[in-house]
Amino acid sequence: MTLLLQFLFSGLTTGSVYALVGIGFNIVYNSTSIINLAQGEFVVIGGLMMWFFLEGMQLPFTVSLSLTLLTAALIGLLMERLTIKPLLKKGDLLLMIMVTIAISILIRGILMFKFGKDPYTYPPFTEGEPINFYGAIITQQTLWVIGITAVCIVLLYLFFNKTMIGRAMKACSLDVRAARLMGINVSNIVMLSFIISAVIGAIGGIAITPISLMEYDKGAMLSVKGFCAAIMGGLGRSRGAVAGGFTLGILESLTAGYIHSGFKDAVALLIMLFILFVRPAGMFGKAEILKLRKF
Amino acid sequence: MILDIKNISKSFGGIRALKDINFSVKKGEIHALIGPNGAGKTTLMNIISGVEKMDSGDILFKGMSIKALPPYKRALMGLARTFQNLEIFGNLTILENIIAGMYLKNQRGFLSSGLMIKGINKDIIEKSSSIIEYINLSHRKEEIAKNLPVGEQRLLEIGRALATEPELILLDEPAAGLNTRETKNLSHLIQKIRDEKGITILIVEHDMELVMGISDMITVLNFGEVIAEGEPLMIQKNPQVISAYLGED
Amino acid sequence: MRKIGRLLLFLLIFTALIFFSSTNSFCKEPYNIGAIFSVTGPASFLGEPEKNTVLMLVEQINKAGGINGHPLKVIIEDSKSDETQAVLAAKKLLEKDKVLAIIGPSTTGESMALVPIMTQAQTLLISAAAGANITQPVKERYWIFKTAQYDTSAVEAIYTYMKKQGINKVGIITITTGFGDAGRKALIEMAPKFGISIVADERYGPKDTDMTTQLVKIKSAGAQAVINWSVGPGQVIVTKNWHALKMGIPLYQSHGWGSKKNLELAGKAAEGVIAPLGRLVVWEKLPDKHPQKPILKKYVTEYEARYKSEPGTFGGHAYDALMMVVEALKNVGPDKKKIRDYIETKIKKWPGTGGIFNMSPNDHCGLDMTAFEMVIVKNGDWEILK
Amino acid sequence: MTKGNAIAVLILGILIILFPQVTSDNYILTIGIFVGINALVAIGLTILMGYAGQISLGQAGFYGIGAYMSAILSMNFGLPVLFSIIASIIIASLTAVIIAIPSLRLKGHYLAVATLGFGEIIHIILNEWGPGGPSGFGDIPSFNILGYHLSSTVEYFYLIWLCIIFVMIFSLNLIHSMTGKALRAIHDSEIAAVTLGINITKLKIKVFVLSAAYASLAGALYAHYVTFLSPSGFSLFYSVLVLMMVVIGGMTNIWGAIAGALIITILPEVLRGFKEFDILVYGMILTLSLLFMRKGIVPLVVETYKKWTLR
Repeated sequence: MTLLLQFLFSGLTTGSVYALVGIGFNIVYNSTSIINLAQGEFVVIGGLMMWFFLEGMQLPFTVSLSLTLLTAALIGLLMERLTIKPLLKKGDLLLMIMVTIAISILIRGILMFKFGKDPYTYPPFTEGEPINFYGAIITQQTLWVIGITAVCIVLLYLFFNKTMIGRAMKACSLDVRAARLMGINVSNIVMLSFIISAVIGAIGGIAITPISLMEYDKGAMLSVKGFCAAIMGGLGRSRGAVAGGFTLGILESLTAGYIHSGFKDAVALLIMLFILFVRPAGMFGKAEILKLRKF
Repeated sequence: MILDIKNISKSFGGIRALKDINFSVKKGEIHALIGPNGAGKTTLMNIISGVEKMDSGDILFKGMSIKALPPYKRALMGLARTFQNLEIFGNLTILENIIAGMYLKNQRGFLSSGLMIKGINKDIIEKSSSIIEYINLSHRKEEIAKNLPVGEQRLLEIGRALATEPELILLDEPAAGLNTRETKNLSHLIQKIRDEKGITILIVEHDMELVMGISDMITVLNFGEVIAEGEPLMIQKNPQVISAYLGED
Repeated sequence: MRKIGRLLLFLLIFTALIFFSSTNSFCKEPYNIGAIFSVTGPASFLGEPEKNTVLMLVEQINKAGGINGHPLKVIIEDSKSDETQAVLAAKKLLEKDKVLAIIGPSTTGESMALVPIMTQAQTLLISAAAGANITQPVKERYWIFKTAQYDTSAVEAIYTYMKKQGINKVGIITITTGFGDAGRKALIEMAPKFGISIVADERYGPKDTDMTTQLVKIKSAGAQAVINWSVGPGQVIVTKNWHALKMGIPLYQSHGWGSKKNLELAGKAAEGVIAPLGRLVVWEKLPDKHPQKPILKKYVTEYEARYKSEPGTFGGHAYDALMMVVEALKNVGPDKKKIRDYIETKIKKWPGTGGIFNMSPNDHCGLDMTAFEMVIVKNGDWEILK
Repeated sequence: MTKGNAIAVLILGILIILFPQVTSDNYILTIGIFVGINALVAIGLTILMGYAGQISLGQAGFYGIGAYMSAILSMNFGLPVLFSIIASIIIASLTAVIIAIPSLRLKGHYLAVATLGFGEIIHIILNEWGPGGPSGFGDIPSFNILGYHLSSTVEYFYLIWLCIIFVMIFSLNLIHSMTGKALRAIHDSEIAAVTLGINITKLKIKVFVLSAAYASLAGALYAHYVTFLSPSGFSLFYSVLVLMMVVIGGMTNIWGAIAGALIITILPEVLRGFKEFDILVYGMILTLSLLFMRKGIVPLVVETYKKWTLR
């Protein structure tokens, strides 16, 4: 029982980051139908920039945090304006996906140039002893990661359902033409979606770095895992990505715990494939939604 | 009878799009399917060609049940169709579109294709060219299909259907987006196909002038049900049909 | 007519290729040595200090008048931690730069990929990687040497120390890369010889973020100690997880642990971690009469002054490899075969950064477990265990 | 095959024969060999993506199966290299059939992620069960036929480009045949294709298998050339690289595969001069070329040339 609990918490921690990356995928996907494979890079940007402001420049925590999020937002904005916007009119989705891969390589190059190849870390948000929860040992940072993920999910839910801009974004994801007719500036919505997804990725990076360290080339793996999470939950469904992310994290942890750690990635992939073949709309999605999507 | 529709029903998410549809198409006739928007005409076309599945009922083509067959096998049996929202092969030329249509009667294995044991021979090109002439698109032969105006794209779809050498063609709103002159040409072409090639035609169309002008038999659908069936003159006088078209609107 | 366009494209690219690849400088009779390191890619933590070390040494040697008056020229190629790239780099060095010998590559896989090429080209390779099969079987590795200590020696050092501590049951956790895999094999193979049983055998990927699950499994399997075999961020994450879980059993790391950076990153969590380390890391704590001390002092202080970072044991492997070649060149001149023979027969009791080398026709590495000291982390610093 | 393509193949052949005569530099020839190996994989993916409209992020898996199977069969079972290569192609093709049947029902992103999943599973299998595990294994016999060992780089260069000539002829024939028309029809409209009597499922599977066969041939040739294999070369990264070749070269033209392979393989070599910056410059070039040469190089060149002659 203690073992299981420990595995679950371990899974929740990794799952949190997958979920945040998965949500980022969905936000961009909903507004553009693009899979932004540079999504994982924002996690790295979050971790490394946070280190830069916090440890490198010795700024206070809140200042560092805001500056990091601002940087991520700016990079998301630049990425959309410089590369996605000019291509979006042409509507070649494959090309746009390739562009996001190229950009992820570019970002990696810039990060390596700036930070070198070493991993970085900074102290956990709160110092203190790990918590003993029915025999399972949980560090405070783990709780921070899970908590921050939960807060992000709630805030996003409120944003998309209670604010004007959020509703406009939602409308856009359902029917771009109708949204345009309603007077929504679709171009700005696309830009906003890139900014939000960048910020969410960065938040994940900021939270996880004290636990898992951060180095310039961690993004590719996170992109793949986050993508899997998004697919498992059904592309385009943010709550699905959350469930997908946590499921993926917990599955990996349970496989490592009960089967064999060498197979943890394989088992996660197999389950993802199974979901794809049996329910391509994701664990909770409806098949009809799929038909509305062009790609 | 070349086509028998038996008790076909279909619902989408709880809404019944088709309720217990029954009718038959006689060989060599031009049979029209009409009805107001949302009557379920295109759904029925999709079900007959096998692109969509039905909930219950049966389809007999040349006396055989085809309900379990995938669309490409129905095509093999001699069933061809066109699409309301144009499904031409946009990046291929007109000639290539027609050649693709001839694939059915000229299939080649992968290996023999790659080793060029049997390529696209003169015979195929000649046959395709004659089809293009038949649909009056010879002047456009080498053009990329997506650059054609809508009217010519509709003709191309008909030509492509002809290339499969079918016995029955389903035409799904072939006159949509055409001007009067083009519509007139279309009606001539449809009659020519029936008269010269002896191909049966099931046509879904909104243009009443066209329908009344060429059809031998008309079936009227409203809210997923057959409300009338008969020759054009009879249908024009049918009060139920008149109210369906004028009534609620 | 479109083929002319294609042809032009082909020609354009080929000429561009030829143009770019023929940028040789025209020194007066320099000795050309090749170096292939994983400067970028997953193994860049190895390649970076190796590259820096070589750059520094070349500058020093040439400032001091070169080798018997000949300037030394080392052409450094980045293998991007990829075997195909390593092969290409080796071909370039052999064919274009006509090098007398190659040092590197940084990883076992890349080194293995070069074995047939070097053998065919009859040119010396001194690898900076650890894998035993780089130099074994020696008969088939006539032209191949290496300066990194064997994994097996590190395992031997750990197991010997463990026996003294009365540890019989261990759980191992290894990274799924060539380094971790080689370590894992050595750990499993040598355990019976020491009467040690491996009760848990766990693994993790190079980019994994949390190893709690694996460690908990090791604990629950009844292990008396954990051995982690990896390089890179993985060893810090394991250390942090181990510390957070308060496992109550000691954590041993591989010889890849020897970097101050790891102590910084792991912070308090690293206290009590034990590892077999080359003397490079702990040179300050060596007795003055130790034959390696002067070399280590010079190398480490100069490196740190120049690059504002520590060379680590990996930089040392490149140091040893280059210095061996330089010594051979000094004594036998630019003759590939003679260079090889010199290294095989004349490198005896040769103090390097990695240990005291004793090359022989049966051993192309020349180091054993005495190259290591068992080191524990105390108060954020190393301390040699007796 | 059209006349233009026939002439292009002829020119390629002449270039291949002449190339080693012009440069005796083994380094450049070695690059040529790797360009060829990558081109083989890229040709398969071009047919799959550009002609049949199906995306795959799992080509590295087939590339890996080809390499590992051929190496294992020739090393451990003593099969002559030629047969081990053929056997490895058959094994990869069978695997492709098994993967294709469920995967090809999916579209777009879903197909991409499914093939990605399979590719990565193969990578994990190589990591866990492949000889030597993650460290890899060496001493694979080099290519030999009837007792004659190909030892020099020139011979290998010829061998690999000879394979490409054959593959190109086969592929060009295929795409200009009835089957090729059917494939392009599937690309433009699946629904129309199926109502024309084209069994799209079967055709898609066949093309998928063909692309796997090309990739496995490339893998086998790689294995017997480098004579050392480790799983790291067969990860998702390689699949993405091949995808990049196809897109940059231009996926609507099969020659694009060779152009793309040429550029992507040579680029890092050219960028060696940039040392640390190379990944930065590499990313920059990729991004810019995707932004400004959307259709890919070969179609762009062909179009520009056509426009130019029309004037």
